[in-house]
Amino acid sequence: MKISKVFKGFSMEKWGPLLALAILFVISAFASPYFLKTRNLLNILRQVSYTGIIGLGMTFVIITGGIDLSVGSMTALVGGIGILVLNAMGGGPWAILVAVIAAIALGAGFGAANGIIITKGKVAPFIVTLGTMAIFRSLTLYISGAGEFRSQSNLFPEVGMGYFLGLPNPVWIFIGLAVLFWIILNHTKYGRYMCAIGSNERVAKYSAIKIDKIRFFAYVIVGITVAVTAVLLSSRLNSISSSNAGQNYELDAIAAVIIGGTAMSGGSGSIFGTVIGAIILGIVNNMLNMLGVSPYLQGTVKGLVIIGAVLIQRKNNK
Amino acid sequence: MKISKVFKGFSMEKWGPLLALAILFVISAFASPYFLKTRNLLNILRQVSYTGIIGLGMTFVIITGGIDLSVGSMTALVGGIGILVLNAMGGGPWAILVAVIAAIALGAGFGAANGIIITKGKVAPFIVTLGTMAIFRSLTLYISGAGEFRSQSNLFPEVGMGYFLGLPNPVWIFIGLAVLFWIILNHTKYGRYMCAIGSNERVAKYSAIKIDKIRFFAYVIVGITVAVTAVLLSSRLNSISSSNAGQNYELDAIAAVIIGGTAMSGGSGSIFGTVIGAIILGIVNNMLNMLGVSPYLQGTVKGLVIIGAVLIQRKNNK
Amino acid sequence: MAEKILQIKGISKEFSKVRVLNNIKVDIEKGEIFGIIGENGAGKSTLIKIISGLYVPTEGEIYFEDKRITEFKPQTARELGISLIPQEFNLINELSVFENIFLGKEYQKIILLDKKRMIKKSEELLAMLHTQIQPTDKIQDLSVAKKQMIEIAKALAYESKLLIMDEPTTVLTGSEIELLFKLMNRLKEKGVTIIYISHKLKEVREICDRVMVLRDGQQIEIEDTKRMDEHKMATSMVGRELSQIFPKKNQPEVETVLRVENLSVKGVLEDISFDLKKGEILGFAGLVGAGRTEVAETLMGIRKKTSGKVFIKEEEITIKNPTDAVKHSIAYLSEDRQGTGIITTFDIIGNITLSSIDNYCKLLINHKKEREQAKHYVDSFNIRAASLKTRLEFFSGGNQQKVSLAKSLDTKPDIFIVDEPTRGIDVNAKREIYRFLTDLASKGISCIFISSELEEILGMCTRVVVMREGKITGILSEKELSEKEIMLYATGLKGVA
Amino acid sequence: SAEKLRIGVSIPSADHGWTGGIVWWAQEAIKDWNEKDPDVEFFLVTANGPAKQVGDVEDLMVKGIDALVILAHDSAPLTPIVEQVYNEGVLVVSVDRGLTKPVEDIYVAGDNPGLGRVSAEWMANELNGKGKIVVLEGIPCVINSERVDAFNEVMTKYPGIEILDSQPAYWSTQRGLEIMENYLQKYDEIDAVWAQDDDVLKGVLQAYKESGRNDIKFFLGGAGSKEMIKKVMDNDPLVKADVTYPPSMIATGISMAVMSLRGEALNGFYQHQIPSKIILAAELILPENAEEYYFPESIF
Ligand SMILES: Nc1ncnc2c1ncn2[C@@H]1O[C@H](COP(=O)(O)OP(=O)(O)OP(=O)(O)O)[C@@H](O)[C@H]1O
Ligand SMILES: Nc1ncnc2c1ncn2[C@@H]1O[C@H](COP(=O)(O)OP(=O)(O)OP(=O)(O)O)[C@@H](O)[C@H]1O
Ligand SMILES: [Mg+2]
Ligand SMILES: [Mg+2]
Repeated sequence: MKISKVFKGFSMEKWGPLLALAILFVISAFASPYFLKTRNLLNILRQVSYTGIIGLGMTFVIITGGIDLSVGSMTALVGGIGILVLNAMGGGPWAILVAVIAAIALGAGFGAANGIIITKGKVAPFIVTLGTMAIFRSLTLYISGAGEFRSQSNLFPEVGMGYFLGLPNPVWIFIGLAVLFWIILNHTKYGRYMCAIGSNERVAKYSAIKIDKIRFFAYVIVGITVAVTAVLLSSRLNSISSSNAGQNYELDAIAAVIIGGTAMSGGSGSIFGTVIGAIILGIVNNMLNMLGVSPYLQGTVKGLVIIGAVLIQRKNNK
Repeated sequence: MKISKVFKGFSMEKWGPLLALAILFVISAFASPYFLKTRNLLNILRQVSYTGIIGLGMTFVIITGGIDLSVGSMTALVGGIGILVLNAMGGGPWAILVAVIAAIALGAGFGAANGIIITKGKVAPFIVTLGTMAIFRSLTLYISGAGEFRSQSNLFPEVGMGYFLGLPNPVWIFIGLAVLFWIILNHTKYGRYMCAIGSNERVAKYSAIKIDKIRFFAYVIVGITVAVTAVLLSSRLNSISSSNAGQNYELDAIAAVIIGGTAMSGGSGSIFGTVIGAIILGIVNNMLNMLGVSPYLQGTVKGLVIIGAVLIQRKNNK
Repeated sequence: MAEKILQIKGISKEFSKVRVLNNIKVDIEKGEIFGIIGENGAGKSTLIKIISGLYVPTEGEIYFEDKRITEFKPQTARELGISLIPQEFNLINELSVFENIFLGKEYQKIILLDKKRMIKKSEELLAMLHTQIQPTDKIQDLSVAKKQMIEIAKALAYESKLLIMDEPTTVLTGSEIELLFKLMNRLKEKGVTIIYISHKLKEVREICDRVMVLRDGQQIEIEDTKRMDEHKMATSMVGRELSQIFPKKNQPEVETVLRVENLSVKGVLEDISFDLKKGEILGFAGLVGAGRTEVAETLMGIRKKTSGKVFIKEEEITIKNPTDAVKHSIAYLSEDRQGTGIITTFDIIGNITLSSIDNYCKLLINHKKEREQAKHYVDSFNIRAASLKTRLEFFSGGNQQKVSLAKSLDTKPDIFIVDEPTRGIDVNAKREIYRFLTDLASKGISCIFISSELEEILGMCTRVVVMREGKITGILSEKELSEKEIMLYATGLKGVA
Repeated sequence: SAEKLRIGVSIPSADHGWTGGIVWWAQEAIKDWNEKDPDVEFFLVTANGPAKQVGDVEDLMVKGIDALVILAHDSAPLTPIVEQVYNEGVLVVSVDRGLTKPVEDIYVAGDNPGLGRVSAEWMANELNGKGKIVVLEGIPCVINSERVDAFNEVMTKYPGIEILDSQPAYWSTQRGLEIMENYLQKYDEIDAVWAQDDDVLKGVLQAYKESGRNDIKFFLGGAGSKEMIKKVMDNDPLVKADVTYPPSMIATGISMAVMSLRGEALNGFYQHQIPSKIILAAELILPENAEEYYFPESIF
C-alpha cells in the first residue's frame, strides 16, 4: 500500500503542490477579474512572505521530526523588543541596523531556548513550544503593558514597504532565504543529517551523527526566520501589537509546510513545496476577499481548500 | 540512551505525572489558604472535566500517532446544534434526551468525517483537523449568525450544574469515562491495536490488523468525547457562544495528554496520566487567580509549569 | 501422491514495471518442507509475501486447499491458516513479548483480553524454544537473536496449516538451529506444511524435502533435496561454477592496534580483555546471548562501559559515542540492519555516505563524487537495485545488508568491527565479501569478525575469541581452531566460565 | 455600473460576543443600504489579526473603492496602510479604534474610557461610596486597558471602595464563570462585581447562582447585550443597569460613509458635511429607559 504509493507516485510527491497551485491559480483567474492584476499578485506575494519565511525554518524543524508552536508569539516578542531598541537608538539608519541585529540575535536565542529544553530536557517539542508560546506572548504583554510597540522612526517603514526591481522587499527576502534553505537542505551535510534524524534516530546515532546538536540548530534556525519576519512585519506596520501580532502564525506556517508535501512524521521535506504551500494559502485568503465570501463561511472555504490541496496530491498517486 | 532510559526510568514513566501533581498540590496548598477548601477543589475538578473528557479521546488519537485540532470548534458546533434540537423539542426531559443523543451522534459523525479523510485520503491528521477546525467554527458562526445559541429549557441546566453524592455531575462523568477508556486501552484488543499501529504501522499490517479501521474509530471516539463535553458545557451555561465556545480546547486537551506522559509519537499512552495532566492544568489556572498573578504574567507562569511538569518526569529518569 | 495444499499457477510480480517474479509454477504438498533458494534479489521474499497476502501478484493464480485465493490481504491469509516469519523483524518495541506473540490473534474473555492465558501460553512456547525470555520482557531490550526466537514463537502461537519461514536462522547459532529443526520436523509429522527460505545451503539440504531454485525472478528448477548437494545448489543459483568460497587467510603483523583490558558493562559484560593485531581478522564466537554484540557496542561507545580500559596503538582512549569511535577510525557493521544499520527511506547514496559525508563535502556536498563511490560499491558487491535513487525499503534483504556493509566500510576504518556481516547474503556475494575483508586485512586493516556461523569463523579467522554469558572463556590460536574446540568453550565445558 | 459607489468594510472576525455583534451589524447595514440604494456596492472583509487586516485593505484597494470603513484590530499597525488609502483620495471612516495619525475623514467611536468611567460612577453611587468590588477584565489589550484604567481612576475618588481583585476573563462566558468561581472562594464578602462585558457577566451570574451565596448586592456588565438589557427591563435584582458599547456603531460608520459620499448632511445639522468626529456616549441603561435599547432580533 504505502510502498507502492510512494513508488508510483514519486514524481507526484515532487510536483503535487505545484499542481495544486496551478489548479487554484486557474480557478482564481476565472473567478475574479481582479486576481491577475499585477498589484494583486504582488500583494499576495508580500502577504505570504511573512508566514512563508517562518515556514522555511519550520520545514527544517518538521523534517527533524519536531514542531514549533511558539513562532507566532515569538514574532510579537522579537518584533516588540526590536522596536524598543530602534527607538532607544533614535531611529536612524544605524539604529535600524542595530535593531535588526538585535532582533536576529533574540530570535536565535529564543530558538536556542526551545532547542535546549527539547534536546537536553528530552521533552516533546509540541509541549515545549506550547509552553514557550504562552511565555513569549505573556512577556510581550508584560513589557508593553498590553499595549502596542510603536516605532518613532519614519525611516524604518521603508524596509518593509519598499520595492526593489518591482518586487516588494519582503518578497525578495523570502525568495533569497528560500534559495539559501534549499541549498542547506539538499546540498549540505546538515540537511542530510536532519533527514537522517527525522527518519530514524537510532540509525543516525549509530552512524555517528550528533543528534542533539542537529536538532538544536533546527530550532535556532526557525528562531532566526521568526526574527526576519518580525523585522519585516514591524517595519511594515511600523509597530507591533502585543496582544495579537503574529497570532496563528504557527498554524499558517505549519499548514504551508504540509501543503508543500513535507511529511509531518519528518525524514524528508521540500523547501520548494513550502514556498508553494505558502502561496496557496495566500491565494485562498485573497480570493475569499475578492469573491466577497460571507465572513461566516470563509472558514469553511479555507478549510476545504487546505484539505483539498493536500488531497489532490495524494489522490493522483493512485 | 533510550534503552537505558526505558530500563532504569520505567516506574518513573508511570508515576512521573503523579509526582508532578503531588509537588504542585503541596506548593499550592502552602501558597494559598483557599486552595484546600473542598469547594475550591470541587471547582477545580469541575473546571477540568470539560477539557479532561476530550483529553481522554485525544489520548487514543495520539496513541495511534495522530492528533485532532478540531475538537475545540467541534465542541461549539455540536453544543450549538444540540441546543437547537433541545429548543425545537420543547426543552422537556424527553427533549433533553433526544438532544443528548443527537449531540453524540453528531460528534461521532464529525469525528468519522475526520477519520475518513485521514485514513482513506491519506492526509496528515494535523492538516485534516486544522482544516475541519476552521470549517466547524465557521459553520457554527453561520448557523447562529455569530451570535449565541440559547436554550429555552430550564431543566437542561440541571444536567451540568447538578451534584451527585457530593460531586458535580461532570466530574462523575469524567471519572466514569476515564475508567471506561482505561479498560479499553489496557484490556481490549482495540487498545492493543492502537498501540501497535502507533508504534509501527508496517508490523501492524503484517499482523493482519485492520489499520484504517482502528485509526478511523479513534477519531470517532474523540468526536464522542467532544459531544459529551459539549452537552455538559452547554447545559452548564444553558447556552453556547458561537464565537468562542471551546476556544483552545485542543491545546488544553493535548497538553493534558502529554503532561500525562503519553508520547507525542504514539505507540503507548496512559489514561490515568491524562486525568492527572488535566488536573495539573486546572490547578495552575486556579492558582493563577488565587494568587492574583498579574494578568500579563499568567501566561509565563502557566508555560513554565507545563514544561516543568513534563521536565520533572524526564529528569528523574537519570 | 500426497494432496496439494498450495498450488501456484503462473505467478508474476512487477514493481513499477520492473519484473521481479516471472511465471512461477509449483504445487506444494501437504506436510512437506519446501525449500526456496536463490541469490539476493532473486524474488524469494516477494513470492512468499504474495502467498501471505502482503503483495498482490501482477499475474497468475494461487489455490490454497483447492480454493482460489481471490483477495490478497494478510487477514485472509491468516484466516486460511497461513503464517509467516518475515525476513525482517516484525515486533512492536513498545509492547511486551507476549503481547507481540499474540498480536492480531489475542485470546479474549468475552470482550476483555485474557492476559493470564496469553502469558501462560507464551511461557510454554518460549520454554519449548529453550529461551530464557520472560513473556513480560520489553522487546526493546532484547538482542536480535532473542527477537528471532520470538518471531518463531509468534508463528507457532496458533495452529497454522502453512508455515513460511524467510531466513529464520541468520542470527541463530548451531544449538538454536538444531532446536528449530527438531520443531519443524515435529510440525511436519503433525501434517503442517513449511516453506523454508535460507542462504545456508547446508541447512536447506538437511531439512527440506524439495527445493526450488530462483534466479532473477525465474524459476530454474525444482529438485528433490536427496538429489542435490550444496555445490549443485550453489551452481544452479548462480548459473555458473563457483570456485573455493573462502580466500587464503592473511597472516597478521606483530603490531597491536587495539587492546582491551577488563572491559565491563554492568549486567552484560565482565572483564573482557583481548588484543587485535594489525591486519588480523579476529573471530568472536559464542552462543546467542554470549555478549559479542555488546562488546562491539561498548567499543563503539553506544553502551556505557562501567569499567575497563581501551588502547589504540598502545595509547589509552575514551570513546563516549560513535562519533568518537569514528574519529579513532573504528567502524561497526551492526547485526540489526533495519534497526540500527541503514535508513530505509534513503537511497543507496544517502546511506553509504551517511557516516562518511565529510569526505564528500567542503561546504557543499559533492554529489558526483558520492554517486561514483556508490556505483563503485554497487559493482564490487553487485548490489541489485532499480537505480541509485531507489529507496532501500524496496531492496531485498541481502542487498540491504550489502549496503549496510558498504556504509560502515566507507568511513575508511583502521579497525573494522563486523557483526554477522553475511547475514542473509547469498553464497556468491558471501565469497565477494570474504575476499573483500581479506584484502582489507592484507592492506593492514584489522577486523573483529563476530559471527554465529562457525564455518565462516573457521574459514576467515586466524584467532578466535570465544564468549559465554558476557565473559571470554578462551582465545584460540590458529592451530587450536576447530568447530569442536570452539563449541566446548562456547558451552562452558572448557575454559574459565 | 461605473458610477456605482464602491465601499469597502474591513472589520475583525467574530472571535468573541462583541466582535460577533460587529460582524452582524455590518451585514445588517449593508443589507439595509442595498435595499435602500441599488447604486452602492459593499465589500466586507474580516480579519483575525492586524497583519491579515492590512492584507484585507490591500485587497480592497485592488478592487478599487470610493470609501473605506474600517474597525482596526489595533491602531498603530493599521495606520500606515490606512494612510496609503487616505492619500490615494479614498474616503476613510475609522470606527471605534482610533488611528495613530489623523488619516481619517470621519471617526465614529464608542467611548472606552467613558464605559469605564460611567460604570465606576454608577457603581460607586449604588454602593454609597463604600464596599468591596471584584473586577473581571477582558482580553489584555489597549481597549481593555482604557476601560479598566478609567474605572480605577474614578474609584480612587472613593476611598471607601476597595477593589479586591482584577483578573482577565477574555470576554468569554466560560472564563468569566471560572474566574468568578475562584473569586467566590477567595473572598468571603463581595458587595459588587464589575464584569465589563455582558458575555462575561453571564458566566459570573451562573457562578454566583451555583455558589448559593447572597452577599453580593449587584453586578454590572457592559456593551449592552440584549439578554442583559432584558434583565434590566425586568427589574432583575442583581442586574440593575448596563452600559452601552454598541456594536451597531459599525452600521453608523457605514451609513456615514455613504451619506458623506452622497454629500448628504445629517438631518438637524446645519453643516453640510458629516461631522468628522462622532463619539457615541457610553449610555447608562436603567430600568426606566431599557426598552429603547432592546432589539430582540439583534444577535448581541
Ligand atoms: N516493495 C518493493 N518495491 C520495489 N521493488 C521491490 C520491492 N520488494 C522487492 N523488490 C525488488 O524485487 C527483487 C526481489 O526482492 P526479494 O526481496 O524477493 O529478493 P529475495 O530473493 O528475498 O532476496 P534476499 O535473499 O536478499 O532476501 C529485488 O530486486 C528487489 O529490489
Ligand atoms: N539493548 C539491550 N539492553 C539490555 N540487555 C541487552 C540488550 N541487548 C542484549 N542484551 C542482553 O545482553 C546479552 C547479550 O546480547 P546478544 O544476544 O546480542 O549477545 P550476542 O553474543 O551478540 O548474541 P548474538 O549471537 O545474537 O550476537 C543477552 O543476555 C541480551 O539479553
Ligand atoms: Mg528476502
Ligand atoms: Mg549479536
